[in-house]
Amino acid sequence: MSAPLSATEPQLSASPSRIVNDFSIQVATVNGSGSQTANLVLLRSIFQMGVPVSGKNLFPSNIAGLPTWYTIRANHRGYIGRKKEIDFLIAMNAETAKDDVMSLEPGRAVVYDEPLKLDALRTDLVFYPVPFDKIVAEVCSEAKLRRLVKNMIYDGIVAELLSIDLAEMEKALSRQLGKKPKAMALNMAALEAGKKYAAEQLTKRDPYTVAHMDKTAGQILIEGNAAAAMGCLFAGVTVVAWYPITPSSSLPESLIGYMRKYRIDKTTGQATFAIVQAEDEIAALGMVVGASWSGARAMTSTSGPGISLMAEFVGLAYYAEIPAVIFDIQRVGPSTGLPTRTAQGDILFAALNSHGDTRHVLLIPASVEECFEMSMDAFDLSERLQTPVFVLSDLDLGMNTWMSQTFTYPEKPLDRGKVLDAAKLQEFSGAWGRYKDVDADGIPWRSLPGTNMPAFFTRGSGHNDMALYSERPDDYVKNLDRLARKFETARTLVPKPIVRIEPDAKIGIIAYGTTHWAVEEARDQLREEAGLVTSYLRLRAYPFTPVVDEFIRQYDRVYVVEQNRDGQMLSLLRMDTDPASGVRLRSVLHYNGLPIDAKSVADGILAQEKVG
Amino acid sequence: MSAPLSATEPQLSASPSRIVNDFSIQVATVNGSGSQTANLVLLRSIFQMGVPVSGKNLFPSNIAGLPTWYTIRANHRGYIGRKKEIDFLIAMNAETAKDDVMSLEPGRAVVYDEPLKLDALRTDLVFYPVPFDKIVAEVCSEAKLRRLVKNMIYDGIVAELLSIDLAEMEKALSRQLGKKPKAMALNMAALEAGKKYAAEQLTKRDPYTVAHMDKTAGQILIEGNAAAAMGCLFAGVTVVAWYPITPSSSLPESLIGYMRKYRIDKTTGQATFAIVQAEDEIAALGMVVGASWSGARAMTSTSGPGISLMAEFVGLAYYAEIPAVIFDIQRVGPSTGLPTRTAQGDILFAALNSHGDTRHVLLIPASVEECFEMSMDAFDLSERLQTPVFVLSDLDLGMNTWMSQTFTYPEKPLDRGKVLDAAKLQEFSGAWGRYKDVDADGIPWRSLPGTNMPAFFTRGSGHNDMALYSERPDDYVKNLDRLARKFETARTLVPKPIVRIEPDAKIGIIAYGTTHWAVEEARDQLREEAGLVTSYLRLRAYPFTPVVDEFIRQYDRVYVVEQNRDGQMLSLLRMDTDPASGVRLRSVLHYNGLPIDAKSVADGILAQEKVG
Amino acid sequence: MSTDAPAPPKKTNRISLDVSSYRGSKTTLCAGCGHNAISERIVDAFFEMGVDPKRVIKLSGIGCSSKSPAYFLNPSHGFNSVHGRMPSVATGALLANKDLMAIGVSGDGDTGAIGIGQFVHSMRRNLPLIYIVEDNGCYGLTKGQFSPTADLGSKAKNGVVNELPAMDLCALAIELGASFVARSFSGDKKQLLAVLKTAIAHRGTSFIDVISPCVTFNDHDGSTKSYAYVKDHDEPLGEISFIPFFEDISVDYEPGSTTSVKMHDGSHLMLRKLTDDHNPADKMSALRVLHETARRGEFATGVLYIEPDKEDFFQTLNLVNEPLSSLPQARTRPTQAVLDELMETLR
Amino acid sequence: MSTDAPAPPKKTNRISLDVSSYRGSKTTLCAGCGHNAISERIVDAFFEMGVDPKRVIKLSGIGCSSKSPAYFLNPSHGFNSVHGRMPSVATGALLANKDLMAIGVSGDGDTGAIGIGQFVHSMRRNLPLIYIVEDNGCYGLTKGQFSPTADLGSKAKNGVVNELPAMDLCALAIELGASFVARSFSGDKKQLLAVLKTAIAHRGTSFIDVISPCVTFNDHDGSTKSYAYVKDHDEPLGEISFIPFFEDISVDYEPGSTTSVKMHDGSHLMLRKLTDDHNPADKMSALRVLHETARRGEFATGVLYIEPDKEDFFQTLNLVNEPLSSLPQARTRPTQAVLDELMETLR
Ligand SMILES: Cc1ncc(C[n+]2csc(CCOP(=O)(O)OP(=O)(O)O)c2C)c(N)n1
Ligand SMILES: Cc1ncc(C[n+]2csc(CCOP(=O)(O)OP(=O)(O)O)c2C)c(N)n1
Ligand code: SF4
Ligand code: SF4
Ligand SMILES: [Mg+2]
Ligand SMILES: [Mg+2]
Repeated sequence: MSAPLSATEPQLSASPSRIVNDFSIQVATVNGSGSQTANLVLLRSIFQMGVPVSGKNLFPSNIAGLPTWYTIRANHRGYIGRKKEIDFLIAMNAETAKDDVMSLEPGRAVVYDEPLKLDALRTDLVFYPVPFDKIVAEVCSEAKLRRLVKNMIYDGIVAELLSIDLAEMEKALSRQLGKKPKAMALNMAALEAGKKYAAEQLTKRDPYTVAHMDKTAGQILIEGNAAAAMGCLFAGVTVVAWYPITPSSSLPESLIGYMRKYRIDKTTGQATFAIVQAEDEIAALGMVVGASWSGARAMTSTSGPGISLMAEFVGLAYYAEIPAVIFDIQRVGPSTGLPTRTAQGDILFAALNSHGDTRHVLLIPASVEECFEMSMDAFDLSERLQTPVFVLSDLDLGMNTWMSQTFTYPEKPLDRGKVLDAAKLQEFSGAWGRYKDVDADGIPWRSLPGTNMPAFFTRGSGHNDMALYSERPDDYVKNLDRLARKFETARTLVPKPIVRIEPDAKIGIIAYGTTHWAVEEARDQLREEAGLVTSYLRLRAYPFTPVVDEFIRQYDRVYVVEQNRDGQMLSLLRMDTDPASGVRLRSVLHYNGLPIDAKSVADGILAQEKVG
Repeated sequence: MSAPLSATEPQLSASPSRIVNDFSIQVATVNGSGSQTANLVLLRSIFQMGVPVSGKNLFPSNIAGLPTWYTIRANHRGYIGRKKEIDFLIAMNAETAKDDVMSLEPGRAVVYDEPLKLDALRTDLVFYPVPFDKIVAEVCSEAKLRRLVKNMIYDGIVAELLSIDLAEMEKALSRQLGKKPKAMALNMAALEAGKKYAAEQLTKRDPYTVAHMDKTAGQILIEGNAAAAMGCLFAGVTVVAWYPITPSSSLPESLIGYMRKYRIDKTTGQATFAIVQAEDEIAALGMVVGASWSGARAMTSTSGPGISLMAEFVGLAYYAEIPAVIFDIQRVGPSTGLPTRTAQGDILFAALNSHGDTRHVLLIPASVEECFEMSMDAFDLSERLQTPVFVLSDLDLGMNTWMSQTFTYPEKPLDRGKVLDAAKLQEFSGAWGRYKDVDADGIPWRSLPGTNMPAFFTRGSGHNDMALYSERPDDYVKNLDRLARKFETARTLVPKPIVRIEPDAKIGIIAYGTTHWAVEEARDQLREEAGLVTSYLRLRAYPFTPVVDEFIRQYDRVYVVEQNRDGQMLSLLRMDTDPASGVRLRSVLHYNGLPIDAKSVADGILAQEKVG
Repeated sequence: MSTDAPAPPKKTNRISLDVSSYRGSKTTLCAGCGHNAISERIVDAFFEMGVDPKRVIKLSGIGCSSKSPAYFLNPSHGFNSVHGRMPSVATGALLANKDLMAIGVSGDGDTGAIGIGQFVHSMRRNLPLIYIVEDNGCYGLTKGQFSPTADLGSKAKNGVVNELPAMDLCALAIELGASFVARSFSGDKKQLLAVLKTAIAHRGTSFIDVISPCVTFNDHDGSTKSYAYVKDHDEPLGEISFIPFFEDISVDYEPGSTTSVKMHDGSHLMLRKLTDDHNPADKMSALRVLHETARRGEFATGVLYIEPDKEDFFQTLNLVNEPLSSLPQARTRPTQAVLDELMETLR
Repeated sequence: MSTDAPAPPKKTNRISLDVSSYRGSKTTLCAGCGHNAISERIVDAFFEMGVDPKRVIKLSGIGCSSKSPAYFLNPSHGFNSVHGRMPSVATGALLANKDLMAIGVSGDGDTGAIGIGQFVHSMRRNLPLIYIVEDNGCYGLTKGQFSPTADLGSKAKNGVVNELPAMDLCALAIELGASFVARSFSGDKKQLLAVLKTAIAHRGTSFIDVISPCVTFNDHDGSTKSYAYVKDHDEPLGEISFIPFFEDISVDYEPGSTTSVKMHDGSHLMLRKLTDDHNPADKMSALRVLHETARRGEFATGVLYIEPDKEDFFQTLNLVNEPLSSLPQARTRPTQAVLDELMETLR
């Protein structure tokens, strides 16, 4: 999980004139121009050379023609969070080229489309003009294909300038194009033409290069949404109801792909699952609630706006005690906000979702691996606790490409929770009641329709523990107290935080989700550049477990780092942890819609440490 | 506002054998039986005798035939909160009669329908059997009217037993039946028959009596929803969109009555308002948002389930900065919970409503007078701040009958907020921008369609301060920071808390809304019965003003008393007030769906004071 | 309209249960409420059809009508969900277990107002759901406000006149593709019973709008949903008789005046026409009848449209035969090999 | 289908504005998107009708289509609201200021899926709103999933086949009481322009479903919403010409083949029929045409139904003549005397 702190090869980045495997490449283009293939080939080829990478796509909320930036970070220490500075710019978009160039730090490199004449803008950068149209015309006769092929040319240029093996690019390319010989040939030609042009016309004047390493052996590249979909596949999900929304759509859509491939009964050709594109998010969650109520493993996936619309059903499911797995791939608010920008802004709304007294279980993956694992946890917890469980991912994790060790096959069987069967009914010897707390954990036993078990009538909170209609004050209180007890049980079942205690740490850091990557890197920066040693607790779930209190108590100042404006997790901590420690908690916030970066974290902490 | 602490007439309640003007009467019946008239007549007649009263209806979630309890409290000290114990029971409902009788404290009185033979149940109560059917048959020839008229008979009985002037009852009755001489005559006959029967057949053996006082001179009796509707009328509301829901419906329905009477243009007979019963709560708030956007004073009214459904629009209105007045007449959660039970359970959900970073202004009336005033405040604040404002009332306040001094006519004119006009446009000298913070209070100037002012395009958060579409990180941050600044401005504009500092107080109490009445009474109980002096801060709005912090700092233990399970306001205080004081805050909670009573508050505090 | 009582039910039905296994809890609705009569017909229909109550699920939204599932079929699981959302909950419940038989009860507010979106989309899916709207033209539980099915000009108890056109849920259901659409009246025992039995026999979505007067808030003069008004303006499309598959009585009838519809389960629906111009197999003719009777202020009751063999949503989704809810882990969690294969593609 | 270009617009219109006052910001939609063509026609229609853009409000939900209000009428206030909720926002905006002219742009997903409830209820109210659905049979902005107007059997780019029946928004609008209902095609400049002008002249709700191909996700073979397919299957109901009230040209026409509809503002709509069996004043005939053409896999385009003099919602509510938004405090806050009177009743 955490970035390997050991084995940083100093010799590599030693000479100032050469910066090896530690830089970021940004491709500035417009969406719909087909640059995605070229960008993935670039990402993969570096990855295949054993160098840790990450790829982040910053795209607009439209379909084609607006500025898009794809950023690849290569880092020999394994940092895969966002890096603020761009080291190597590939400026393909006339509209943004000027701003893109002006925002670079001195000494950085720029590959650009010759006619843009960007070299006139600054003298402190390394410029590589490339006549893309001329080169593409030579390799591609079909005019209408040129727009696409053009992109492979910059891959060729970069291969030469950063000394990336063409063989690796070819390998990566064939993964994309698979068995399309014609397309392969055309693109390879473009790659080679680009490399050739660079070799003959450009003289390397920037310090950046890629060198073989062994840091990615056996690792994979995947987006969080695909990883979560895989988790659902292996969780044995049977009913999926969803409504399209960015950045969630690719989760159910990946899942559809996996299910069609692996969940069709070999003999009959029939599906062991039902996936429905509902008319909206209210209906989607309604279907999930209905399906869970009659015994399916059911889920939905959405983003903030969907969570807002689902609030009423979430409250019903909490009180009627019905499982429901809800993925929230967070984006910034509100509905006509920036659907293609990332945030951790739904923490409080999800934890307290719906009117009346409610508290919900949240699982918060930080990595693609956790997207896979927590998807399975979510179903087990939701059925065990008979309550909705939110998986709070975000756009950065869900839609961007992350490096990870391979996922491990779940050894523990599915936990379908307390479902009444003949044997259990025996034990009750006639005294079964839907909402009786027989195990003193707040979790009652439920019966499923169509199983010949005793039936009951499902309502919100207006029932006694036999599930009979009741408006009696004492029944209502009993009900609410048991639900509170059940939440205490949840506290013992949710994934524990990951804690890194440094003996000589003066301060603590708390973070969660994708913020983790920036924090990991920032902790190294703080130690190495400011001599500030930090301990670190990464939250993975709500409700909080006791170790959180213990951690906070150990430090005078605990910085809660998160990607929202209001310090939402800090608020939740103030609400739910020892009030005596409330004073220790401080916020470091990042909420401009871009993934948080290490420098912002380090600076945010140092600024407050200075003033003490 | 607060109950008069002075001038308690000791001589009145001196003799143990006589308890004057300090008891509760409960009428146990079934809904749909038409007892409402009789109950209001009983309430009013005591009120007219100058004795402080309150009337609370505990009704089921159906239309007819289920148990209903109407409780009238008379209290010479002016306590109008709920009293836990019932002193004088009128048992008309065979179904609940046994439980009703068994739950009484010894020495209490029971009037009952003779055939029920309740006197067999206990020996430590005073029983008054009454042959209702026999009596009613004599006064009412029409069989089908008897069910109704029967109710007036118990009024007559009670008039005699508690020495309530029949003249006052007649006066009260004529208010109800107005100019229906036939009905008047019939009901008066029933009243007299009841009184006559009691005089001749029953011997007074209980201590309770009503005696003339002067505590209600010039006061009124009204439900909170009617008072709020009046507030909206005088706030000059022009567009109302609503969807029926208990306990909110009577607010818009009262408003319809007032508007039809007072807001029809005398000359043309045309309406200066539009009231639309929408297809659901989403549409209702959508209409309000659209109407406010084009310059109307617009509102909706709902309860918890509606708030859940409105969440998406609430977030849009927050970010797009559109006024919207939303009444939430709180009931217990969830949607199929107990719609006819009261709670203060939507505090956190309303304050943090919608996905993404949001914070909303809450106004929390404790009295019918505040329902009236805060309705006007809500529109002024919402238009001034260009943001949604929630008025959080509850079922107890909204649907029950409360005593109050008469409402005072608003002297300050409507505040329509920062709306661009020709003159203001001049000042901008061409540089107006929809989201520019020219006044450094976070509040921009808006232009209205159809006013010949410059137009702009309204979106969520994806805009710069000229309201042009922008996905730039810096524009987004600028926007969010200004919204946060605007919330700080709100802090200076919302109604301040009411603070009662007692010099020798050891502890503080914080409460809000209807909980106030129980707290007022409980403070007297604590002082008089336990010698525990308390200071008291009543919150009236969110965001919190600095005095809240000051108050909390003064006491080691501050009890936050509220009507929900999770201590929602305490959580909000932990989030938003000085974390150093977090430890001082403790909860006293009441969440069984009934209005909170003084004894529960006092006991809750004493229990914790004992353990220290 | 037809008022002759249904044939007295036998002591026990074909699965040897007596009628008590089909009853529910005591109603808490007003005495005389149309909804209660509908609950009684539902009890009769399920009893007479010999449906195993353990196979049935009862769902509803919120309203007086939506309370009624508690008043029939006690041995069945029931779900009183949220306002206007019965269709989505029923959809999910059926997808999880295709062996279940679902009856959903809603109201004209629950379906016509807040729930119209879910109504529209459930009609398109043709899931085996008996969707009943207990239609009283008002919001009973919230004390009588007009609902979207209230007729233009109909008067409320307080004298206020409804100013919006009524929405015809049956016309919409037909337009949207429901495979069985009928309208009936809570007061017409015989017709309602036959319609309900047809719905039980039908594969796919049955939409039934049952006019069901609200005696407390909408039964006065000036209301077009009062018992009196509906009795006077009920226009039955024909005599309906239903012959279940397990009673293979061969009835002979004059082809001209009577149409026989073979249901998917082998039952037969016999329609003796009173009006010639209506063909229940033709959407346009059903819509025409609805428009014309509506123009005359009448309610056309009976079977409006039926398409017995339309593919249902389970077929569309090509589900396995077993309920998804009962599939063992072995069939829902792929093997280690699958994970390895997937990982390979990502290396 | 008719393809002759519209008459070249004059330099300035009757309120002496030139066309630039009707243009919007540069589109960010895909080159060739049908929605862009519709925006252009909207610009033409408002320019040629000489509508004051300051009186117009532009509203939308969310989607590519819902982005388009930014691409016409820059001088008008615009509101890009939330997904599927344009109708309620437009309703509120109009209630606040009845002098405004509202054009709402939605998509087939925005209206047919999440927004179907608000669509249904807005059709019933007949508020003066021009409600345009830019109908491409898919969710463009979320990358091409099927929408509820996708035809049964239509193929997605990835080969997946749509398995649910298409919903016909025009048929629903007619059924629900919309007073002007038309269908057009983004590629038919002349027809679309005439339809839009009619909508501008119409008092009450105009519902216009404009087939508007998505070149990026739904323009391939197998799609029934591709340019090619729509061109081949467009069945114009007739030649439409619109004569605005301010151009009192007396056109003579053969009564038989041409119907002239007098609009509420005095304009005239001339319909030269191609098919005899359609009468735009008769709902049933409009529904029949829709059902028949749909069965043939064709799109009937043109004016489907029109009822020029139906009471609008402002009349229903009997609103004062001034915009509610501009009423002074003196007319919205009752006097002290009123409060005293109210208090008196409560003493
Ligand atoms: C979200 C939400 N809004 C409003 C309500 C209040 N409510 C309960 S029932 C009802 C209408 C019921 O009318 P209908 O469906 O016709 O049923 P009926 O009582 O007439 O049988 C309403 C508005 C609610 N429960 N939930
Ligand atoms: C509540 C909510 N759910 C989902 C979305 C995501 N979303 C944006 S546009 C859209 C569909 C757009 O389809 P359509 O209305 O047909 O417009 P088109 O892009 O095809 O023109 C969806 C599902 C959203 N913005 N809000
Ligand atoms: S209020 Fe009307 S609908 Fe509700 S139970 Fe009574 S009669 Fe039936
Ligand atoms: S994706 Fe389709 S609908 Fe959206 S802009 Fe492009 S072509 Fe138009
Ligand atoms: Mg109803
Ligand atoms: Mg579309």
